[in-house]
Amino acid sequence: MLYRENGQFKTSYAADQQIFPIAQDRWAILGILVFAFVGIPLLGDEYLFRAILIPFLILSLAALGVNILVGFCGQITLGAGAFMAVGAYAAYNFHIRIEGLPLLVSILLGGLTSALVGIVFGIPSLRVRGLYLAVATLAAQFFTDWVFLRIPWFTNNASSGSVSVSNLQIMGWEIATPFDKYMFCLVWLTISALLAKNMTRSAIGRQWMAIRDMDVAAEVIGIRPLFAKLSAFAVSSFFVGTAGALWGFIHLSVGAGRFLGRSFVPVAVHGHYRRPRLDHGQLLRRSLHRHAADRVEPVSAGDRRTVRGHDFDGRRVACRVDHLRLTDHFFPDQGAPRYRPPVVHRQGKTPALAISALSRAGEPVSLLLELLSQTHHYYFNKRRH
Amino acid sequence: MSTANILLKVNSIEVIYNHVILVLKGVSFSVPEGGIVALLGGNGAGKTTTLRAVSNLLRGERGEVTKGTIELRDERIEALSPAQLVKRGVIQVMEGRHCFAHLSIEENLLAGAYTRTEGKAAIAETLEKVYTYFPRLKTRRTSQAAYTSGGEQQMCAIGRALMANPRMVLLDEPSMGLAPQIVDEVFTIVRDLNQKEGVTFLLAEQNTNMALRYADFGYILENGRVVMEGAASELAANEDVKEFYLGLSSAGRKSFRDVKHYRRRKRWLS
Amino acid sequence: MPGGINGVKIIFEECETAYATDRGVECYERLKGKNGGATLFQTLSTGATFALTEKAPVDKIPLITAGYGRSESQNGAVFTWNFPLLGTYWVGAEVAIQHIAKKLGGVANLKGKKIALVYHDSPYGKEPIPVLQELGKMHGFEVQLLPVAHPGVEQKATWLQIRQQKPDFVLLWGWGVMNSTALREAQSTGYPREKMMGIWWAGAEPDVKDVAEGAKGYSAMTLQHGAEPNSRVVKDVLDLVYAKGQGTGPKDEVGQVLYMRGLISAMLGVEGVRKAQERFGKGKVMTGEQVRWGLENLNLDQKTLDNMGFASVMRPVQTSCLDHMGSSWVRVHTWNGSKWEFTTPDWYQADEKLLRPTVMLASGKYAEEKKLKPRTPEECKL
Amino acid sequence: MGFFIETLIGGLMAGMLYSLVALGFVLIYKASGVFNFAQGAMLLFAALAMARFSAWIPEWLGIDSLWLANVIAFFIAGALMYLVAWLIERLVLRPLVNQEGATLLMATLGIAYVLEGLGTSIFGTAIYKIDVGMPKEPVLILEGIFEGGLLINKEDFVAALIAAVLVALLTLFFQKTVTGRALRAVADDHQAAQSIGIPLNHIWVIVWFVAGVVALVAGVIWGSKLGVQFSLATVALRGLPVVILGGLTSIPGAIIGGLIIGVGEKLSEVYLGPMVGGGIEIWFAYQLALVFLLFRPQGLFGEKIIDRV
Repeated sequence: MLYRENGQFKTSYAADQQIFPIAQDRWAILGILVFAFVGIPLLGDEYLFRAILIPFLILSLAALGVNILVGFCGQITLGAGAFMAVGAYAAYNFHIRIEGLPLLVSILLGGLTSALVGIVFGIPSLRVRGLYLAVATLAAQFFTDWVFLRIPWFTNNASSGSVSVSNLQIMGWEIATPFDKYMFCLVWLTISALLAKNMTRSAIGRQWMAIRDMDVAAEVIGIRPLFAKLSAFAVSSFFVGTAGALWGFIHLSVGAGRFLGRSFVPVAVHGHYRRPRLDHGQLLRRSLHRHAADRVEPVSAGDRRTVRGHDFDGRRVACRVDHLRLTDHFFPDQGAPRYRPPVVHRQGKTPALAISALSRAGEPVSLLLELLSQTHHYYFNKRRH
Repeated sequence: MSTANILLKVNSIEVIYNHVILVLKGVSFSVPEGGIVALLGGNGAGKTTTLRAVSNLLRGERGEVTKGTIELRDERIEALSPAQLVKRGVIQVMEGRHCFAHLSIEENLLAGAYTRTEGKAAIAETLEKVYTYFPRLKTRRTSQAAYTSGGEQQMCAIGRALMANPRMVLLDEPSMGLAPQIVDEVFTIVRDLNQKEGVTFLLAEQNTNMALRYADFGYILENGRVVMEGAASELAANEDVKEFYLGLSSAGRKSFRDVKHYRRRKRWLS
Repeated sequence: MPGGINGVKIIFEECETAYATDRGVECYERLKGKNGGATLFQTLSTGATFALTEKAPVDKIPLITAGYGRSESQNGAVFTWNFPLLGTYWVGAEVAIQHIAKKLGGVANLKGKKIALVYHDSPYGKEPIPVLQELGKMHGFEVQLLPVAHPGVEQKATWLQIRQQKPDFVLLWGWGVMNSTALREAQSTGYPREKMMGIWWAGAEPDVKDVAEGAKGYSAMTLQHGAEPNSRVVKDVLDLVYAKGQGTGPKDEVGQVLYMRGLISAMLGVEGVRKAQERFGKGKVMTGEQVRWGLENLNLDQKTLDNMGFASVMRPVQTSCLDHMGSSWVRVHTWNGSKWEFTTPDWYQADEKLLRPTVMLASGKYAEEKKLKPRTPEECKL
Repeated sequence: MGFFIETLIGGLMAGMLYSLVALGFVLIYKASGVFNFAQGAMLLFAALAMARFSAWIPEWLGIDSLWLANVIAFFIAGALMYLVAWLIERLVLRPLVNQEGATLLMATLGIAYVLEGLGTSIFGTAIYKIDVGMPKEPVLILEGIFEGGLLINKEDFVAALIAAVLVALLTLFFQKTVTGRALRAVADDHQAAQSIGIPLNHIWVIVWFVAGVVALVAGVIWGSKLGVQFSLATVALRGLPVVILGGLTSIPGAIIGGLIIGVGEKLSEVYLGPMVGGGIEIWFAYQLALVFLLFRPQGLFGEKIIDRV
């Protein structure tokens, strides 16, 4: 981290709840957007667009999806390639089987189909956790590969399993040149990122994070794991699916099932775990060169610090834990909550969290009160604006 | 405190996490051979960090001692690994017990003897000794640590540390999450060990009341600094300590909402 | 001797695709515009060929897929930019059945036989299926399909099935490590290697070398050439390139089956450009479109081939606008435990009368699907 | 009936080999809490080293005996695996101490790419062979009882035997030795182990080395079966359903899991495969593991995930 939020005080709920509460973040994002929309079109040549930037944008979109599932909901998945394939083939089938279906609708339908499939493959997550789940999601990968290879209907009986669509256009805008494709993907990614960011700031986003930090504890305070986990799977698969559809329509053809996707898994997952630590991140990026991981660098997931919950919301978790300890301290003889959830240790291990928690340690509110006030802040805020 | 028999001397250490977060801002204290010294203070005061700095477990947390010295019998120990420190007789019992959940109680204890090289007989002897101090552990010796109660786990953690035959034990919040009776039991055993085996204890506690009852000497930490020190009995009698750490004041119990309370407290935190 | 093709220097780029279609396509996209635009592509992968078949017409770049790729792309009227020169997998499959019939002592004896196809579960492996099924219907033998998932290191179940079903012959449409694994499994389940035949991708040295004696008796359909260490062109390569230390691969691989495949593919590309230059101007850089004309009008007779050093390596190739294949000759070679040997009689020719309708049907279907209008003979003359 | 038993035996023997691969995962996970995606790459690397050195050593030293060359090559490859373990500890695990499981998982992905790249650039990309004198020809037994007899693949049989012995040794090592207990202690709680003086770095080198040796043995067996080349690394994919079925932390789990997966996928491919077009064994193995997981989320023999709120 090059900067911190020290000294940036908020005086209203609105200021506290905005998308990027830290000024540097706002300016950085704005800068990147301006550069992407204005700078690159001025600088880039056709080769850059086609070979690097377009796949970069599409894989960023996939990484965004994986980020939601892994980073925000804590459900480790290795099946992203499968959902890309599902999205791609679904969008293709909608597009060719329904005469005159607009491109945008096809892609969205592809994403929705992928979301449905994602829910199905997300069901094991209700019981299976952690690395077991990660490996189990590979089942989705192998199964979808097999299905697309084996059932000719999905590929419109193309004996190779390879399909593609030509003459892409949206409301008269013919997406033909690499530049058009780049702009289309960029707009799509920007909107998706905004949607995702807002979703993670909302009630459902907080549910995901609670599940991530400790699902049993989240369940105890009334979050339904069924809804939270499956919604994360659905939303994640939607984004990954649209990425697959874009890959199939805009970038390349929808390749033979087996070869599509599998190599994106590390890229997409890597996209999320982009910088767990500088040296480690560099090691990964270098070694992932073959998978063109360099392309998944800056824009993608919006929030780079979610990996370990260092962000805005992660801080809250640490904070409410701290309140428990504080209560403990204020009522030493009353046997007030003495049993601290293990989450204390998990979060407490992150010194940054501990410190940020310190800055808030002034208000002695217990866990439930804090949660109530959180939701209250949220709704209060929403009503006012 | 006389300087003749100082076992551990910590001299204005500064600890920084992640290269940016300053947690200890010059903490100094010393522990005499055979004593029980308590580090007291609220959350985030730096008690655990201090203990970790001594036992060199900081590195795993991305923290480092950037200034000051830590001396064990006049030997600088900041650069040693935890394993080397254990061999020198200093061992930490971590906050939250940290038993090896899937090992049996006895395996937990035996694992504590990893650094010992005197052979099986000596280790078996120590094991018996631990069982005499913690008879409860003997009855649970074959059960998986994860399935024992919090108190048993705390005992297991302390017993495990004893298996290394230490001269000094750094005990981090032994009372955490335990029922008052169990806390009493644990502290009694700590005092026994101190008196009968001559083990030195450095104790970090939030439960000020309990800690001051058993310790000889205490330091109060706030915001990474030592703000007050003194013999345990003196501290327990101090008005400010009574109010801020024992929840008592001359006027009896008070609401924490009391504005004056905060104002007075502020002086401490500057 | 001037360098290049009539003095035009060749620039070539290569990508390691690890047989992954998406990487092949990515490579194509990356390179097609480089250095003023690519003149032609050699995909060396059936999967990539399928994916590029629709892109090539847009970019107007011919794809040379010598001995692999899409079998129905022989029909140049529909697949205007694909050139499966020297034969396709359908040719290979048809000859395999001819060879088996010969072993059995006549086509009539095929009746009631069981032939298993152990194939790489990919576009490549699936290519021969329609022709084999067609032939099965015609001659009354049964085709048993046994797909093997990529990369093919796990075939125990496949060979258990073979042991149970006891097919009379096994055709191997494998790739890479799948081939040697298949041969090893055949050995350890006791299936006679003499009854196994592979396509040329499964009939090169790396496929059998490490199985050595275990693969003895196994044979493969080469689309024309096999291992040709004694041919003049190989000697030329060794003298003119390797002797100067300019060789790129291991020297002992020169002249092996896969080396020859690459060499011939390169030669065909160069000859296509040369032919195009004859019409559009010698010493000029040819565009993709011009080279397509060249490739459609290739006429490498035996004399030309002999002059280039390909005597006894390959037979004449003559393409046309409607026939992008140019030759349907096949040889069968057999592994003797240490090297490939051609079986006698040497040459087989695929039955064009038999294959042509299948080609027309499949390509017609493709044209219909993609709403393409096949070229008429008149258009071809342009 | 004879065929069914043959399939069953084939599945069991294939399963034993899967177990060997799975064992590598289990060992490392148990002791360092890392789900090691680089296991396949380690296997490939070890097999490459073994294949190349067994070919080079007769050249260098002028040894005629294939047996001796193999033994020397095995030890050189073993030493290389020790070096790899040491480097991984030094360069990856140490800086990442105390990170979350997923972060470490990603790091092992990185290790996998580095090892694959390194292995092929040092040892070359051709297909090499390992010839340790495995019997190749099959034998037929019980010809009197079943028509046509039961076909036993001798190579698989020997391989299964080796795997079984290795597993037995490892179990003893983990349960009975001081180092084994320390390994298990580290597996449970890094920090606590550190606090009582168990040197983590040392333990990790040991455990990655042990996993490296397991990878080497598996690499020799698979390499002698399939030839040593790039896709040997994908063999590890067959080990994944095994570990989640058997439990990430259980050595017996890896064995039983391997047998179940081996038998399950062979039976499915042979009996169900033809109905749906074949090629189902890979995903069937994963689905099978998934079904088991639904009943026991920690795998058949995995240690119970213990949560207290």
